[in-house]
Amino acid sequence: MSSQAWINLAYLAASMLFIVAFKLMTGPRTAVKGNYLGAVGMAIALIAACFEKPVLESFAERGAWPLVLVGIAAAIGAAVGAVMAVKYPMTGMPQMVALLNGFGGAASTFVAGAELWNASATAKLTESPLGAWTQFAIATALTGLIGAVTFWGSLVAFGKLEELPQFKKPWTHPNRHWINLGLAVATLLLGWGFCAYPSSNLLFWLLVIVGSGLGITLTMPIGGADMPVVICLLNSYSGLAAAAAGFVIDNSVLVIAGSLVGASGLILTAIMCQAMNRSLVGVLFGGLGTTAAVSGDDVYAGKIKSVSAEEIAMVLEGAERVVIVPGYGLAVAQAQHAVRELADALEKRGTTVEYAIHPVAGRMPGHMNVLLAEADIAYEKLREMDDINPTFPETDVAIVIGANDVVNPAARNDPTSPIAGMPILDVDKARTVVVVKRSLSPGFAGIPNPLFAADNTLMYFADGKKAILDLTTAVQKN
Amino acid sequence: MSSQAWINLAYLAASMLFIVAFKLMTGPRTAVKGNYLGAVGMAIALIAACFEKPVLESFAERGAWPLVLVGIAAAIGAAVGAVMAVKYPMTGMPQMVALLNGFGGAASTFVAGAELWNASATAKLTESPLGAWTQFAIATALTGLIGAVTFWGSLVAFGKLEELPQFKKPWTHPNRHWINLGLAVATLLLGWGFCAYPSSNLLFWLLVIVGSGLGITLTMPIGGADMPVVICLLNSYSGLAAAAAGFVIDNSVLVIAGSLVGASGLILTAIMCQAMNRSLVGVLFGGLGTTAAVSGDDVYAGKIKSVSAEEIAMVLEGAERVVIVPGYGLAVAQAQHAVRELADALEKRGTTVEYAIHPVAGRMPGHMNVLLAEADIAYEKLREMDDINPTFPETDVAIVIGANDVVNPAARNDPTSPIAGMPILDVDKARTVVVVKRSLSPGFAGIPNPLFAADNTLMYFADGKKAILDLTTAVQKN
Amino acid sequence: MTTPLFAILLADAVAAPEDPAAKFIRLLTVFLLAMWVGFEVITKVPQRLHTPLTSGSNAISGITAVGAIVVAGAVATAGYRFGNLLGLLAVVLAMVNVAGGFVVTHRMLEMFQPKKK
Amino acid sequence: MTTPLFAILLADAVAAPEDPAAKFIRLLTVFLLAMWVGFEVITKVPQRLHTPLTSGSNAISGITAVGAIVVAGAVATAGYRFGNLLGLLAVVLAMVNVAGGFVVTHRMLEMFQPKKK
Ligand SMILES: NC(=O)c1ccc[n+]([C@@H]2O[C@H](COP(=O)([O-])OP(=O)(O)OC[C@H]3O[C@@H](n4cnc5c(N)ncnc54)[C@H](OP(=O)(O)O)[C@@H]3O)[C@@H](O)[C@H]2O)c1
Ligand SMILES: NC(=O)c1ccc[n+]([C@@H]2O[C@H](COP(=O)([O-])OP(=O)(O)OC[C@H]3O[C@@H](n4cnc5c(N)ncnc54)[C@H](OP(=O)(O)O)[C@@H]3O)[C@@H](O)[C@H]2O)c1
Repeated sequence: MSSQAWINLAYLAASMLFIVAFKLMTGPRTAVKGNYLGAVGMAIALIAACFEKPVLESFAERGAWPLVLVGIAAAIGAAVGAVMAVKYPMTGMPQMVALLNGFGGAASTFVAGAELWNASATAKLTESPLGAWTQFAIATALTGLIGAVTFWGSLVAFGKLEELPQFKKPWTHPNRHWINLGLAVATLLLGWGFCAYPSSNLLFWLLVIVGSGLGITLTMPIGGADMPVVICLLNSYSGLAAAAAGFVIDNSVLVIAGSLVGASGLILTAIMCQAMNRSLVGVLFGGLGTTAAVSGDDVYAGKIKSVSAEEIAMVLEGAERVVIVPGYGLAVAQAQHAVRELADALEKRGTTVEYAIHPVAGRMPGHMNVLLAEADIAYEKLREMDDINPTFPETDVAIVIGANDVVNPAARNDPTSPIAGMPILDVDKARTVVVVKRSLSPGFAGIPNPLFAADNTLMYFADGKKAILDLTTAVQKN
Repeated sequence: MSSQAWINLAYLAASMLFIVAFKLMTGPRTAVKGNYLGAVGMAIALIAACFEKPVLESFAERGAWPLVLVGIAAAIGAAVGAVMAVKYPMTGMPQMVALLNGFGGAASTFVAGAELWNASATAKLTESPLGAWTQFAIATALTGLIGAVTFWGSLVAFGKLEELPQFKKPWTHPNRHWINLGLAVATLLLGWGFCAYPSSNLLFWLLVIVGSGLGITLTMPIGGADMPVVICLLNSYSGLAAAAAGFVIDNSVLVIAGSLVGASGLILTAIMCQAMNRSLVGVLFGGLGTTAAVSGDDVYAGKIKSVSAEEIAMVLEGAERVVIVPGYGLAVAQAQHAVRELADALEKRGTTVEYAIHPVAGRMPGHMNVLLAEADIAYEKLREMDDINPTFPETDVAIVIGANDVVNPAARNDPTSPIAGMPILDVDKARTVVVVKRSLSPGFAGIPNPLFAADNTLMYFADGKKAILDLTTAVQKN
Repeated sequence: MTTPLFAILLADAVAAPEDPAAKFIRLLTVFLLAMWVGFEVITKVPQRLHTPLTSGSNAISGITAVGAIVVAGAVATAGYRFGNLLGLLAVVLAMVNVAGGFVVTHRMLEMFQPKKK
Repeated sequence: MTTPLFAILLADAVAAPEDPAAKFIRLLTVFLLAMWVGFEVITKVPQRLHTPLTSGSNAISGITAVGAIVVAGAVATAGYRFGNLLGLLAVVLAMVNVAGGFVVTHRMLEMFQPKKK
């Protein structure tokens, strides 16, 4: 067997490991193993890459130093990545993923650019034409373009989620649709040109620049709260960019791994849109994220019952079954450990405590699960919407912590509501509802919540973490 | 784009159509479309094959007649297949599938043989060695071998299921395990030899002959009732043979389609073994199919209540909910239309009628569904085991028609029973059970059935079709 | 003596035939992926459709007809016509499988359709 | 007899062992199959593991590092070292993605494990 065959075999093994890794992602225990196997697959692929013919030739010709340089570069990258991954707080996962994602996209762009640079140099030297390679010109152009969009889009998403001051206000230039259109036309023209002159470095980098512009102008107007959809979409793009790069350098492991990631991102995007009852086009080009807050005065006037921690503790005393409903506010307040302590205190007294997790609670799919798992809350207690909704009528107290839209009964009752039709957690059916938040201000959708004015609802206005800590103390005192 | 590229594109389209076809097999409505798409995919692939380089070269050199010959051969084959498919009775589906399957296997063997013949001829003329092609020698050998096993194994299975006299008694030569071992050793030796001399036509055909022997000696000892497992396994083999042939001629549509079929056969085999609570090895090499019938005298003595059609009609009169449980005897008696009429008569009087389908009722997965569907019984009324089992306690009358093992409570109660642990339909929990069969003789597993002796069971001894027709008349008279 | 990457790709694509081992692995990749797709898709087919599934997949296994057509229609070196004959035989057998499989599957599936009385 | 159309097709077919278009289709086959596997497998991942799924798939998208290593380590025609530099940059970026992705996924999944108190 030739060395190329061995390398391809290694790539094949890596590809299969990646598929197994995704397959094992179906359960929290097996997922750990899946992640290991994914890493093993990656290691195999990277080592195999060091034995590719061009690398070996370079080794024979110039000695070890190019490979050493590669090793150093890889070590630097890996170290930076690992440190970021360990240091970044759990609440910032969406940002972290966005950032890593962007790097992957940029890498794909550079691979295509480097490949093109070398190829066109060779073509110039040997005077052999590149004319027949239309399909590969398309792949190269796509890689450059998608990579650039991914990188800049991810950076913007990162900025918005980190709430950097520059990104606070969604950018709503009146002519932005025209600007986007212009960039899109430029992309098409450049792409067409590049296919006609597939050895032109200039055209390629112009395409990358235009792509960068698109990445920014497309992402800037989207509200910070819609960023998770954008991140999943960009995640999918980074996979597709890798797959396209695989077409450029004729490498099946890039194609397979890239398309797996592409599929994963697309599925997550679709699931999220569905759970928010919005269309992808609406998220990307509509403006729900930018709607001015509707006044809730008529809804709330005179009907709000504000209570103290001690009063809630008294209500909880008689409760046999308590359901905790976390939302985005829990992540903001970083109240997950406090919640855990409250649940422990309640359970010590014989109360059953469960958690109701809405699919789009928080700002990222599975956001709440990760947060609560961080606080060592057992996986089995986190129950999904369809599973727990029927049990609310038998629930004594539902404690809503920093959640708003996902418990808004208007989605069910008011067909004119912007979130009409979105499936929600039916907390209003519980005997008593306790809502912990700082004010009456709306959540992501910017609409008032009739739940707060309901007869069986008690409002407890405070920062999430402080509120829960006080409540725990009050419960323990009783 | 070169013509080869177009051909490959056509093959790719065909492959995708095949996957879509399988995907659409999930519902009875979409399945019809799936089957069409599969046929379209096949047509595309076959047409593309006519433009392959060797065919075009032959066209250029020898004119149209070789292609005309191919067309005639294809037309003959298609006509024979279509006529068989239309003429064969529905009850004989297992045999029909076995036969078609065998033809596919034989075709793969011949493709590999022809390819080898041509290649070795060319090698001889051009004096170029075939030595480096070990992987392809393996693929060629595998194709020939698997194809031969599939063909002969399928023929034996066909003979057994058709109950041809020659196949009535399972073949139990005392030395059969030694014979099989000898053939297996011969296979390995010939395979090894062929890899060493990959241009030897002689070794290839010897391998095919040994494979034919294996196909026969492995299948002959297996009881007729176990044939469905064998058929699914052979179905899987025929797919794998096609995939192996794809390796030989470097054709991805053969590889993809072949592996889809291979996967499908393996899954069905596994499901069937599971539902019978037996291991695949047990089915292939054990002898449950050949066990002598255990006497049921102690079980049945004095406890059997034999009744007439009129008596049953009276019991049915008061029934609100009737569940019909079909088994292999229904297929033997061809009583499906009669059952339909009985159900119509009952429903006309306001009785709810449903059908409980055990996964291995009959002699083939889904056998009962096909039979009852033939009699125009609505798909929705055929309910699967796990779905209908909880409803038996609320069922007034369960009518068991030609089923035996799948309603044997010994599987649940008696841990020493050969079928212990096999999931069964809990008909014994119905208020009254009516069992229609010809005698007290056992079913496929060869064991007595305590259900027949239960207090709430009434036995109605007669041929299935006659019994149901009489019963319908009695019901209509009331 | 510089042999940059693209030149190698070019050489690979235009001049040198793919080495057999690499070809084998390429086909193995396709095989494994297709097997996986098959497992995922087919485990979702409900029990009640297993008989049509068997016959339908049976029809698709007749894809070997593609190979049969190529060997049957290929140029035979004079004196070596036996290969073509084998190919023709394979065409007949495979087409029985194909046509029989699809038709019988259709026949069965038709029975599952709700009919007007 | 040889018709012009067939002659052209023939010339085409004889020309190269694997021409770029055929290669493209070969990769397209792998792409489509892998996409399909991805869809089937990933739709089975439960909602609660979607965040680790995102970061894990993110890590795998760093596979582009393979391409980066090859372009970074390849022989550069004298005077055209820019390609290698780009490659090195790509290696760094891709490795941040890979290492960061796997580590952060592991960190998250560890949290889902039941712990002894
Ligand atoms: N999960 C996803 O993947 C995803 C993706 C995109 C969009 N979304 C959208 O995000 C929304 C998620 O719903 P949600 O109910 O979780 O959140 P939400 O509707 O955005 O409401 C969050 C609430 O938390 C409160 N809050 C903020 N900081 C707090 C703190 N420190 N302490 C206590 N409370 C605090 C806020 O009220 P105060 O300011 O009064 O405290 C706010 O009303 C949905 O509309 C969903 O469509 C989700
Ligand atoms: N479905 C599959 O894929 C598959 C595959 C392999 C094996 N199997 C095995 O096959 C068995 C299927 O169970 P089953 O309950 O359907 O059948 P069974 O246990 O084989 O019993 C069939 C019964 O039908 C009666 N019968 C035969 N001809 C009849 C006629 N003309 N009229 C009335 N009754 C007639 C027979 O009793 P009389 O002779 O007294 O009439 C016999 O007891 C299971 O043991 C299963 O494991 C199934």
